[in-house]
Amino acid sequence: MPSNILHFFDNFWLAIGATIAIVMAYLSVNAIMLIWLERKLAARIQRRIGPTRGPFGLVQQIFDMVKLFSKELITPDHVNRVLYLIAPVMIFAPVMALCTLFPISATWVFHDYSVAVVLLLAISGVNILAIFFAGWGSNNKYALLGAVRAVAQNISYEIPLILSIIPIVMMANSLSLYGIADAQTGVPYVLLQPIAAIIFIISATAETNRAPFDIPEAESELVAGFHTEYSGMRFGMFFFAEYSNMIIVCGLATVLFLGGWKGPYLPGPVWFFIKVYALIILMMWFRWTFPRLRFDQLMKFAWMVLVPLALINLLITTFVLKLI
Amino acid sequence: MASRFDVVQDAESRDTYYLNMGPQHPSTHGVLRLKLHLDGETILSVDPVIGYGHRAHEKMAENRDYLQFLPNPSRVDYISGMIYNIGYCQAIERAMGIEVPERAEYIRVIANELNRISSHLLWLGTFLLDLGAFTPFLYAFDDREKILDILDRVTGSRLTYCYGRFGGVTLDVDDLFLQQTAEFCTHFKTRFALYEELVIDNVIFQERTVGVGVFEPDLIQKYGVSGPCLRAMGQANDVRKDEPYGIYDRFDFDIPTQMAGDCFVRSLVRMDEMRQSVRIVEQAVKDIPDGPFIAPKVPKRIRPAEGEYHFCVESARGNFGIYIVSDGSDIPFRLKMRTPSFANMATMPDVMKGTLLSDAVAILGSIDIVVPEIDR
Amino acid sequence: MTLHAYLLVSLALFSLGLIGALSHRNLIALLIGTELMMNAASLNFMAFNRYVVTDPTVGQIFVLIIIGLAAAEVAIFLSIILRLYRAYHDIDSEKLVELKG
Amino acid sequence: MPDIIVYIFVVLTLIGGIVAAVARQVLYNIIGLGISLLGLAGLFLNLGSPFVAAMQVLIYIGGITVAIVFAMMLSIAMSLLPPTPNMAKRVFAILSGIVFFVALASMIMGTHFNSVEPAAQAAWSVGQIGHALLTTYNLVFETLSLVLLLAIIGAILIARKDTSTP
Amino acid sequence: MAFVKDILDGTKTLLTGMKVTLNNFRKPSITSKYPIEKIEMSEAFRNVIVLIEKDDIQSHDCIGCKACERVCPSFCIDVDGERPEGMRRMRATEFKVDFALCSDCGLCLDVCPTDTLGYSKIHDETGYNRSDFVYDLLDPWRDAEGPTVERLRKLEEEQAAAKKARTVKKAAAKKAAAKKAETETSKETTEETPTNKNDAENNDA
Repeated sequence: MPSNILHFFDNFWLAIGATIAIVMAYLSVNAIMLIWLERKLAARIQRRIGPTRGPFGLVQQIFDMVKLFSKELITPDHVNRVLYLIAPVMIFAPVMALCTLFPISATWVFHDYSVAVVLLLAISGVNILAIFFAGWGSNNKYALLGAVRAVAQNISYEIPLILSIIPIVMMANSLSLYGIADAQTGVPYVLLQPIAAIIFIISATAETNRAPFDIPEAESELVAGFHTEYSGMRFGMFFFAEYSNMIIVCGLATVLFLGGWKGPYLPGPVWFFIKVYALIILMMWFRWTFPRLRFDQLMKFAWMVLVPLALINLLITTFVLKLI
Repeated sequence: MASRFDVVQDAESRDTYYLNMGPQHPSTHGVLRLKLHLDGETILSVDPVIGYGHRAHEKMAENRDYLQFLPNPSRVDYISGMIYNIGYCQAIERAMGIEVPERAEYIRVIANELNRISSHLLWLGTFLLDLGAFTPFLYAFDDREKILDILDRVTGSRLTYCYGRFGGVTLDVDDLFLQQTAEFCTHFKTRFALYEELVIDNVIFQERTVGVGVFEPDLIQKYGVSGPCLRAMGQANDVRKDEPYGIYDRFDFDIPTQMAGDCFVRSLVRMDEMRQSVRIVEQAVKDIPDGPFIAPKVPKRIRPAEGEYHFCVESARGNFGIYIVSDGSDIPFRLKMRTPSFANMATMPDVMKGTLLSDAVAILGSIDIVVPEIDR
Repeated sequence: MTLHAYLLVSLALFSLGLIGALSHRNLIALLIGTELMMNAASLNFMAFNRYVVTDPTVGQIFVLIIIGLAAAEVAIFLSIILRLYRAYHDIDSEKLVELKG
Repeated sequence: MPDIIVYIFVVLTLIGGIVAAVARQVLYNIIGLGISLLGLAGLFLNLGSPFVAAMQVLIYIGGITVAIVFAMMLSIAMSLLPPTPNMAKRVFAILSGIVFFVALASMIMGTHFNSVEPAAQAAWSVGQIGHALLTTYNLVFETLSLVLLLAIIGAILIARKDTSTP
Repeated sequence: MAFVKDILDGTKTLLTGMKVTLNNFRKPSITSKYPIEKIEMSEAFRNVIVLIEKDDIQSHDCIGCKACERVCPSFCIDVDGERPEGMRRMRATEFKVDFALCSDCGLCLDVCPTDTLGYSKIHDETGYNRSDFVYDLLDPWRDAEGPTVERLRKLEEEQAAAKKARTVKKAAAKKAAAKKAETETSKETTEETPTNKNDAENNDA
């Protein structure tokens, strides 16, 4: 069994403080690096150069952060102040909580929950409310439309997401992330459950509101969607949350389908992060290749394609597991 | 407290609301304003509000002589400025009966068709941008940049050309230009595969465009739809074939047509038009004769005889007509420009009715409007 | 926390739900009041499960069933609200006095 | 888990409940409900059932609250003006609530429960719940599935847009 | 199973699209790093007009005829010229272009009678307000204006002298020719045509 972070600290509060510090530091650095990665990747795909300040353009992100921090935080006059102010915090908080759930290696894990998968899905559902608060509180038609779309989309894609996880849970016979990763001896589940893996990565892309499922913030239709009215670091929080969410879903996919930390030669954490970032690069690749789907097509795709496929997959898995 | 929540209200009905798309909006390509009456995401009616980019080009024509108006037409449609500029020159030439040397005619055809390709490439990029794909935009601009470089060498400008002169063009083209053009044609023919694989064949692109924004046949009569939008409705209408101007009757090219009239076939028609333009350019480059590039004897004062003159050319967006009323002086009494974007955009209330908000963006992108051309 | 404390919290929640359900005229607020009362019941089940019953799964199963029922109830209730809104353009419980659909 | 966290959850639950009960804007009611449910989930966690806590968050906050929010957005008119408070009704409601609370509280405080020793934290597992659901409580489980199915069908039937109406 | 076939076909097109972007990912970048790499402007590049130095007078040859000012559609040229003392040729005293208004049409180049207008090669003018774009085209020539006028005057005097000499010579030749004509008519053509030709050439220059 992995060691709990509580084992390293005598004091409960110290453990919590340390966890928060580690997660915050990781998420900030991660978001900055992911923005850099996305820019460079997009530039290479489009045969541009991308950011050039500093070595490999890395300093550009620091400048951008400074810019975001130093910008004036505008609170428009017509907004619903409570919702408007609470939304950026609320969208970021669940992500932080979720980061603590992942088993990074066989021995590195903050806390191994027996129902971590359910907890992860549950807490990531809070994101929807935050997006809704942002859209409704902004009191702007574009923001409201974006929020409506986001809520509808997230509800719809949660179903195939969960349905694609259930076969994995059944095969691993565990709801704990550590247990699922541990159960994948030799063959990762992506080979045994390719359809579930595909459905998961599609639904995960939709859950994080990234292209081609970025209709809540479709810039050619809704200007900026639910964060139209936000400026400065409040907008930065949405930005942060988007990239941190990518970490969450890709981490989940890594644990569920790619065997978590397992891999030859290299130590566990290295393998874990290699897999996570490979999935993130895949999601970025989607984004820079495909056009955006229309709202009703998105819904149709979820309900007419993904859900039936996931259900069929679930049924087949059940029968096969029963036969074995 | 109550007033804070009344944004989503509409005077007549509580279920519907108005949404301003524009004048400052990422997908109206300029300062077009569409007043959308929405029920949820469904469009009940569209009210295009134009004139934000009005620059009084037609009035300007009444205040300056024919030569001084020369830079203006390319500003009307800055994306295919060459066609407008040369079209204006041709209109005056026909009015004055100026003979244009052979070589100048060929240069004009090459420049026009290159400009048409660059205009269509820009359309491809921005259309895909409207649909949410960013990468094809830059691929299209890569090719467009090559055209601009070629044209830049002889015309000196990259966007708003003032290359044509009454009776010819400003500068002769050299062998390097012809060689570059030929090279571009060979290169560009290989790029179609990329656009097809990345864009046209893509299932998401087809989902977004097939059956969306269908132009009903009665719109032709009602609004005077022209250009690729008309050809996508099965009408093989092209000024270059119907009433050939310049030397277009010498070239072998087809008019691509499609039947469905939706956003998807409009894209197909434009892709095919680029192929045809490449064909024309290749023939012109092969056949271009030697000789003067501007007529030796151009009257110093342009004074068309009293009367009315009409001349139309096929621009990248459709039928561009110039109507001149002359009172015999060297200043036009009235100059009217019939711009294709205006007519095509006027169909929007009929076409967009009942579609979704996302479709509105796709339709607007697919008819390829240039807002200064609408406003003039 | 003792069992009594949990029961008191649950009771307070129930009373708040009652106040909400009785004082509001908006149908959605009524629904929220009902939800609060159901959750108070869930808390009761959980508390008894922890402190009184020997089999620790029974209470949890009850709570799960309550959650499931609540979901079903909300689905039906909300569709009725939507229907009412479409018919009357209002969901004020005091104005909806006609029994005609 | 230190007691203070439990108290935080209790306070969350009660504050959320108060907001949900007395705020006049429906939106704030919903937020209050969400906070209250979050607190409840924390209490469930403390009562030794992370699974039910997770389910509470997943279904209540992620599902039901969002559904209510969605319904609120679709029937926007009511958020425009908070209905004028009917003072008599309010007073009556609060009074009845207080009376109810006092009566039951006195009853609870006067009752002695046969408290067994709290079972060990890990005495149950998700597997056990599943097992119980499919054996002892199978009838309840199946009935619940049927109810949910009927609810879905019913909801669709009721909320469907009439094509015949103009 | 049309449903399954649709899904498979759609997936295939999506994968093709991803293949295209991957292929482009592997190709080198085509951006030119503009401020670091200098970009060559083409020969015909149109920008703010300048006065070109003419070889024969080692200065610009603007005579302030205002043809460009009249033809300019944007009304951005402001020319003034005057006749220096005792000279026949005009000299520009003021030539201002408001480049903020210019539309790069090139009509001024077309109408210039002395062909002294051309395009500059500067392509990155910047400024803080509109008045920064009012260029005084005579600026580079002002310092040398005195000597230039002197040189021009000398040139003109020489020309005038040459012309005078020519006319004198012509008159003399005419006289001689008239004289000769009386005696011999056949020689007249052979002698007179060369001088006429010279005359014409001088006038053109």
